[in-house]
Amino acid sequence: MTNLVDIPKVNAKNMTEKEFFYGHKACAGCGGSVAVRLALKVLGERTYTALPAGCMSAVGFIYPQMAFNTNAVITTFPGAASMASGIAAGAKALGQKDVKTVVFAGDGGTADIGFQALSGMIDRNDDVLYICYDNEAYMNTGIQKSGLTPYGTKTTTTPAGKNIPGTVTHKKNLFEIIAAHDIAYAATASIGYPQDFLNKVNKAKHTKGATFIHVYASCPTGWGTPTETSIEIAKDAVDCGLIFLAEFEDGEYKLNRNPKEFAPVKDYLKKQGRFKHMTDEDIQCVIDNRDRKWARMRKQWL
Amino acid sequence: MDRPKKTEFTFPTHINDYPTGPQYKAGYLPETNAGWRTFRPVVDHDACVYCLRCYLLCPDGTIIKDNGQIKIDMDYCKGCGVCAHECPKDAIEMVKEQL
Amino acid sequence: MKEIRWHGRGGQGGFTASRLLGIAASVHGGKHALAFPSFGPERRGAPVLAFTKIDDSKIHDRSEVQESDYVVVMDETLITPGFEKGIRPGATILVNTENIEKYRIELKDFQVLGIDATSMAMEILGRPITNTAMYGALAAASGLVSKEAAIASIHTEMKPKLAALNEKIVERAFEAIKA
Amino acid sequence: MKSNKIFISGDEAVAQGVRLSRPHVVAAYPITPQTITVERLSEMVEAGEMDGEYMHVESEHSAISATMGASAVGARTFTASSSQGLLYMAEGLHYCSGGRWPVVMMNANRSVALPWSIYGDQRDSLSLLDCGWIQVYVEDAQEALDMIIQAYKIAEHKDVLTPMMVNLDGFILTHTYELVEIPEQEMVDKFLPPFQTPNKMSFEEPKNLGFSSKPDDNTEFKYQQNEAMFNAVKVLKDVDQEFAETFGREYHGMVEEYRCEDAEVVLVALGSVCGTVRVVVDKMRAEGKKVGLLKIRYMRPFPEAEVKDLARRVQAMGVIDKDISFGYEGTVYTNVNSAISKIDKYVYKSNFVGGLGGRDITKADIEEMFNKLFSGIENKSEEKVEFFSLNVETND
Repeated sequence: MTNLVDIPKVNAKNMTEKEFFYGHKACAGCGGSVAVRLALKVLGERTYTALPAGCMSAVGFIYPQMAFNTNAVITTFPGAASMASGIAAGAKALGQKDVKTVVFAGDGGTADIGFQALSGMIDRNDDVLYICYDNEAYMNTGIQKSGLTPYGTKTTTTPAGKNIPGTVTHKKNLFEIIAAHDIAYAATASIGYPQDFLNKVNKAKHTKGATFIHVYASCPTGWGTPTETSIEIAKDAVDCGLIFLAEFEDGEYKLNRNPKEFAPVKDYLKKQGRFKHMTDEDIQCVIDNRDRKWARMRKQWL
Repeated sequence: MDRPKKTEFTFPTHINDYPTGPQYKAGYLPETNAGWRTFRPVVDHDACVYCLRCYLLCPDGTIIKDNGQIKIDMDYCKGCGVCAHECPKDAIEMVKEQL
Repeated sequence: MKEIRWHGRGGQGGFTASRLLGIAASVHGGKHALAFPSFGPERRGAPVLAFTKIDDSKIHDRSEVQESDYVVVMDETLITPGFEKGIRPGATILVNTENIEKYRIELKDFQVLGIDATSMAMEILGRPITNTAMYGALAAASGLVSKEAAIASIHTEMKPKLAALNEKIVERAFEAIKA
Repeated sequence: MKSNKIFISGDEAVAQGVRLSRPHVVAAYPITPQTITVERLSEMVEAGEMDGEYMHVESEHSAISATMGASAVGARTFTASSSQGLLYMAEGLHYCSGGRWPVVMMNANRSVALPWSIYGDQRDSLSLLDCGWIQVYVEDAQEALDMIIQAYKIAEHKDVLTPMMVNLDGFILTHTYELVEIPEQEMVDKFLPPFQTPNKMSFEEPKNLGFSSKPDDNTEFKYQQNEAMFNAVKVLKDVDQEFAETFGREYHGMVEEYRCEDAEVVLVALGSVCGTVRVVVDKMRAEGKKVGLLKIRYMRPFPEAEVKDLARRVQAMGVIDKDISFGYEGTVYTNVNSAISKIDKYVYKSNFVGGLGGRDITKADIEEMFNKLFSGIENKSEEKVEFFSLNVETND
């Protein structure tokens, strides 16, 4: 396994000046575009990018405006991982060296419709880095619930009212589902902790075979937050323990942050329009679920 | 070239002017995003300590390192305000665009 | 055109025999042939059919075999009610049996020949795989392909060690039929 | 030319054609009756007879996605499917033709559920005529092998750049063994040079592929795709001609007329049943009846000119459809009818729907179809769509 210590660190000071995702039409303050932009700066020029239907493809390629300044292709909604597998196989068969293939897919494109192809890609250990930018709903189509939408979220398909408090299921445990494939490298990250994200992309870049990063990426439009707080809110999510930073490597889980105390969940939720309606009881349900999860992670991973 | 620049686009007049299938030059930008802004970032270079947090976190990558100073590509800045909000020295102010 | 129907059980090699005959007739015999199994999801042990068509010119007819000129029965328990359907009157039927007289009475509209393929296979292969014995017997009885072509097809299809044993079986089947 | 004939099945013939075409990437998911093809291809890769990457994908959707991905970096690709699998690919089929990726695929024509059936008919591919793929139907294993090689040359032609589907009837062709000539690799290499395309991502010329286009441009891209399909008409004829000159086997491009010179009545068909029709044509000709066969090879692009040309010369045309578009008629019939309607002459027509779910189409059936066409002219019968060889009485 690649040791992070051996890889030259990429940071704001030394990263390439080149911008590979530029002039796109994402909403102002889009967290997903921070994730895509930073990851591509780590991966560099010799990268093939594949994106399924979703925000990043919709805002990136509107003929004749081509916002990817490297090779990129839009895939079918369920076919991002498999098309990327094909790209990697084609590049290998054509004898191309030092090439990386990366996928940027949203939460719906990853945990729901694209999951079968992703599972196959990891099973075959194809040389692809799959990055899921998770903004916790189908934002491209206008905020509908996905398998990664958390409990209590108000979306256009899980309206909050007298009878139902918005989304009534918890987020799928995507990271552990991926790790259960015995993948070479998987990690969770947040754009609220950008250096941690850069390090993880860098590690995946230097790992041969299938790798996976689940990065929490805010959506001011869908979350009902001011555009300037996109980074802050993604950091808050980690600090209150609803999002955790972890890695899976050599068959072992590792918690990157294990705070003694969490920041208040309620503060994080109440900053966002999508959670405004939640009662104290609803919030307690979110906290209980968080605590159950952390108790298990701490018991099993530490 | 580190960043693509706005490029003039000649609209096709004949079917053969179109590419064969949906494929086009990477990083080709006939349009700017300047029209998206209500507020524009203004940098106080005296207060700026060149920590590059704004450079790192700009969703549009419009912050440029320019000989130890930061510069903003106003063609593509959407005025989201992330840079100003994240600046540890409050060296960036969001100012209303004037026509 | 000559049409041959093979009766066997899934896993007994009936389809292989139909192909061996096709190879002998076409690759080694200068004729044209088609060989195909009864299409379907039959599992090991289930009764299955296979077919071979042989002609001097290219075979265009892709419809099912409806009037067989030769029928090979690799296991006599496969002769059940309805067996005679689709067999041309006067056709030759070869049965793997120790007691052919019974079938001569039952199947009186046809020319019925018996061969104890199981004993032959047990003796040479040590296993009751009767397809090549029945194939050899059919070649000998019908003259559809020469002995040389029949043996050559065994070598085209099988690895050398297995081919040597099966060549012996084909030889023995020829002797048995000629006797 | 040195002869190298071996006794193999249609599935195996396809695998041989693929091997000779040297694809870089093969991605496929097994499904009866296509499975033998992908088994043979994996064996060839294992044995080092084929250099390409063999991808064990987890579904047909991923098979077509992977081949598109590989094609998008300039690799030659192959996939294969059938029936339910082909339908599961449907999204990708449209995507692939729109992306102008010249993927070549083999489809083992098989019935579509429900009821479940693994046996052959052509409802799978005919229900996907509009997905923008070139579709060819073959009659025997040799034609299957030869058309795989031709398919790459047609699909990859700069004026075409459109994926191509080679269809062969499930079991009747896929599982039937026959003598097939295997061309020399050296000659195939000469006939089929390495794949070149402007439509790919490369590090010399980075590109964004598969973009979206607004209403201002979308129609133009679709016009271009249609144009490419029409360009294929000339290209496929040229390729067939060059193939004939190189390998000595010719398939007559869009259609093959069999004994149609002075025919009064012809049957139109696709795929393996054409062979059986030939036998019946010979028999009836010997009896002095002026019958013929029009073997449609390509359903897309459609041989409109050839159908019209023959319609001008005959009195009746019957169409055998191994499919039915419920609530109307057979799809081949609809297409043939549309072409005939454009000529200034009355031709008696009839649609025989048969062979569904693997039901045999016998020589007697075909003779009866011809006789129905003759009596149709004589009695000025109503033109109709008829389910052929139903085993029971119906309410009609």
